[in-house]
Amino acid sequence: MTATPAIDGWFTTGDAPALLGSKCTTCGTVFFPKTTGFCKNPACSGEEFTETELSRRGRVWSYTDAQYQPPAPYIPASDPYVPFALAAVEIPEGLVVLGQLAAGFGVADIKVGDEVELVVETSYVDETGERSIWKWRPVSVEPVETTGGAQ
Amino acid sequence: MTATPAIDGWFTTGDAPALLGSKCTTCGTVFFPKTTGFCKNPACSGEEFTETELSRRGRVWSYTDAQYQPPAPYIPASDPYVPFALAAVEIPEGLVVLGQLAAGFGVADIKVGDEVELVVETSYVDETGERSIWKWRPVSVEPVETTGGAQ
Amino acid sequence: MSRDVAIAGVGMHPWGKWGKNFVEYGVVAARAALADAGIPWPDVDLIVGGETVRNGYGGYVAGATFAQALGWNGARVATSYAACATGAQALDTARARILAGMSEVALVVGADTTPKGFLAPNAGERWDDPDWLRFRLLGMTNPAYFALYARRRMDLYGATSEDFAQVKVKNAKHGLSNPNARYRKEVAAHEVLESAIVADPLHLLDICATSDGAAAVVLCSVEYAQKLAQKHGSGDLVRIKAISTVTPTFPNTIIDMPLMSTDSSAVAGVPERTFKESIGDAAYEEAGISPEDVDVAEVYDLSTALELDWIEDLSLCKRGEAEQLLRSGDTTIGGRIPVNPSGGLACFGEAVPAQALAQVCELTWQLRGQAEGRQVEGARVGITANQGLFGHGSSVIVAR
Amino acid sequence: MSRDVAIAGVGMHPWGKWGKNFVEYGVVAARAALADAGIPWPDVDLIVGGETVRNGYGGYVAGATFAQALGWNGARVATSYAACATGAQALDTARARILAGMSEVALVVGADTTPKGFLAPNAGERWDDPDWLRFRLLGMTNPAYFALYARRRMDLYGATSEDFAQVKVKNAKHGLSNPNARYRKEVAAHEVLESAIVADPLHLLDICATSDGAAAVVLCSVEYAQKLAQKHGSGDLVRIKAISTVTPTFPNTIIDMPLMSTDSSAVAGVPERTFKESIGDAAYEEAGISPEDVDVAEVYDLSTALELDWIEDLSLCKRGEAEQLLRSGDTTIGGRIPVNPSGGLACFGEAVPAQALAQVCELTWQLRGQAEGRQVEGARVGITANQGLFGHGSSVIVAR
Ligand SMILES: [Zn+2]
Ligand SMILES: [Zn+2]
Repeated sequence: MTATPAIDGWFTTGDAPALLGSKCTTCGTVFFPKTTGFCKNPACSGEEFTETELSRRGRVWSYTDAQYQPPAPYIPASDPYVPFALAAVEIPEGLVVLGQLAAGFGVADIKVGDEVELVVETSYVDETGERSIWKWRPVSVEPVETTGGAQ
Repeated sequence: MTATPAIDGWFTTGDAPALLGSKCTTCGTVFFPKTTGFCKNPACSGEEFTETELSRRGRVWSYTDAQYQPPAPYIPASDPYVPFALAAVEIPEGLVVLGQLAAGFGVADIKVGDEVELVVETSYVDETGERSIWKWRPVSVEPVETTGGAQ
Repeated sequence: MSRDVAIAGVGMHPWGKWGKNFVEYGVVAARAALADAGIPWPDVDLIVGGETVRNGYGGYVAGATFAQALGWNGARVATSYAACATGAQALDTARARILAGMSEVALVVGADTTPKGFLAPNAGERWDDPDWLRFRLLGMTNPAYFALYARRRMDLYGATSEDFAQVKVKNAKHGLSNPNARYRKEVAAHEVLESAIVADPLHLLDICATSDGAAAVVLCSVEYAQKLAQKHGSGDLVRIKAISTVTPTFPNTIIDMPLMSTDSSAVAGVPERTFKESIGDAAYEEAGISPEDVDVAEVYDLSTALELDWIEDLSLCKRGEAEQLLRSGDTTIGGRIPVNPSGGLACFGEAVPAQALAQVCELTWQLRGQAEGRQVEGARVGITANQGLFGHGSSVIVAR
Repeated sequence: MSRDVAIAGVGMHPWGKWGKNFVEYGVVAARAALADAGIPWPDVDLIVGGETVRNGYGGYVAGATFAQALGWNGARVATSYAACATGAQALDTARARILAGMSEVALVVGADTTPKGFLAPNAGERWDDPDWLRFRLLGMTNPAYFALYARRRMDLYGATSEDFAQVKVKNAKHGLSNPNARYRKEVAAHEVLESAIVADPLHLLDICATSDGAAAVVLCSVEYAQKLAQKHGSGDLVRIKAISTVTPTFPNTIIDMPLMSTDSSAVAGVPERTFKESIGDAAYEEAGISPEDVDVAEVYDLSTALELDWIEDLSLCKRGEAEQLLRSGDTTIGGRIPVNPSGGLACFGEAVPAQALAQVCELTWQLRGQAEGRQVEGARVGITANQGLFGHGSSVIVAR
């Protein structure tokens, strides 16, 4: 993994990458992306948070794909554009996090409720080089042998 | 006058240039810039307008200058920037119209109530060539011998 | 104290792609609504504009822009923005001043011109703007969110692409003779299914277009409307019974544009109602009626599948049963609870600040019996629902 | 029926250049106002945001953005925009819902971050946007408009550059110990006069800067405030007596940003009052008081000379006599009618959606006797005035 994260401080890299959230030290509620200032639980007056790694596995809440190239500021991974899939994943911390599906996986590979695992993959190349982003990888299936994310 | 007007249909060019307004055929109110659709006099239900040349002379309502270069979309007339003066002029049709002062004139050349006359001068150069705009020229004084508009 | 205000007049500029300035659309709609009300513009003492954020400064100050275009008359002014719920928010602002006794006749106007293709965020790099980040980091477009909801219906409730297509077929039929609709052409299910997939499972024809359009509503106090009725001899008064503009309750557990995550329910617990359910619930409570009282609904069919979600969010049927309602013809004009008799966004296309007002226009025509060619017979109570972003949404209940 | 609402609490985020997100400023101000009121956030049933148009989508939906940042509590939401009058417009929306009995406690928040230098229009070519055209065709900046008004005062009423400088000297002195002011330093007249001329006759130090800042006001019904006072034992209630948000009456005969011309008075005749005069007049009428009743004023000193205009527009002296009022010390704290005891925009810099609320915060502190180091002794009635663009402007009257 030589790519630089596309955004600072949102996830770790390495063998077991994880999303980085905030945990309110008062009420224990977890937030992703990280939050500062005041706890967004209106019943809590907490103002301190610790950084916390979110669970790397979750279950698919829903999923789709992007068959047309999204507009800027999206930066496509390749030219010509290759569609990719997206999933909303519910993690044990009680929240749903969006992400693209790992390369090689499409909407045919998952169903609502399926288990997926967080990976970090190269997303695009900009003037600073390769930039990486978190993605969701189905746990029980192997990627199909195509270059794209859609079936 | 080989320059093209910086905006279409707002003024005539030639020896006796004039601003082009709309006159409501129902109530006779004059509008500048031109208006279409419904008459903006709330007491009038007119929907038709004729194009009308506004008076070429008026009296200074107030005046100032731009000693710093205005930001885009302003296009400076020259590089380096040369300040220019501006006047709000009350014309006999009962309205006040802003405009730059003609080249060579500055704020020292006019007072509230002074008479000015409409001229058309080159304003800037863009990819289509020289573009012109209406300006107000003091009637009773001669321009000073500088390149700029400010005193 | 009565919480009702009267709808004195409604009007639109037809939806389409006309290539003109939004101000012109708004003025046409405003004049139409004033003519419908029989109220001259100088008698309006409050104008509320639905803001458009893609039309320069004039769009940011839409209320004043329309006031100037109609001719400065000294009225109070306000401009509201709430994404797709903008029109309802503007109505609420007007209603409140009338009920507070601070205004008598209010003109509410929304108008927009919209670009082609995906709605994209404004230019620039904004690493703290979630609307920018979702595109940059994930390529997450608006249709992708709609597709998440659609796919979930399929996996959970057995919805099919054919069901979604049938929503389009129904709405296309409803809008056939609506003079303000942009698309007035029957669509067959196979045409939807054969159109390109944009975001699986949604096809191009499952997703609404963006349009130019405008809608305007003249509100007044019930007393003023009764005086007016004596003068003009109009019949039953259509009244606004409720405008719901609630925000979510923490935790907001359904992923919503433009966010990349939801709140966590682990500590605070799952709220009794989802955000969209709470929008309708607040409207029913304010109006003092229940879902069974509703005769007709205009809901925000940004996608065909979303219409099914809204039907359930408004409790017009139980969760997971909207497909059954559709299949049995109950949401078609003539059925138990006709949905989108105007043709909906499917026939209009979206014009953000005008849309929630257009729904109210349609319900007004329906309740007056003036919805020629698409009339829901005997309709006395109507409800609208609006998608929002960022915790906005709205529901308006009108009745006569 | 009483038209009063109570100001339960006020709060600010200090003005400055902090380089943070506007949401953070707004939340700090909101929490401060809630703490001042002794009302917990979950008890707020309406949040109204003053929109900022330079901070991405979150700024367009400021009300919802602040609601989310404070923690979704299910409150009703609204977002208002009216250029520099935004804060007053937001207050009016909150007041109307309270007076209509539809909300009990409303939180109104405005916050902004502002770029350096001249305020310029958003990027793009927009040949039908007057705000874009005035720059392209004439190079007409905001200070140039202020300069037109200033020069007219000089030619008509004999104002001098020294007078304008003295406004700055006075306001700088007023703001010296204001903890929320950005600039807290005495300024000498010669420093103003020696600063560069931006738009003749205005110098750099005659023109206010742009700042980051936030202000928040908690409004509630008078009944709710009285219950609260029993609980917290607070004293005299500061009430909002009027919020004027009128538009001009045709013809609008004073040139105003961003227009390049005025309406014509040839047919319709010159109106009885200029637009800015009508703003104050509507406020006095709504409050049922006259200019002589006013103890303290916060007016929009975008330029030093503009403060003099506003003093006359609010009828605090006759037309052309504001210089005399200034020279005699009557507008200084301790004088007959102190103007901008907070230090005004001269000490704060402009933060568009927060400014009209900041004025109300200051008057609340003044009326409560809490304006430490800048107290107008015995102040019981205060008025604000706000510049707007596009036919916006506002005036708020508070009293205890
Ligand atoms: Zn907490
Ligand atoms: Zn006319």
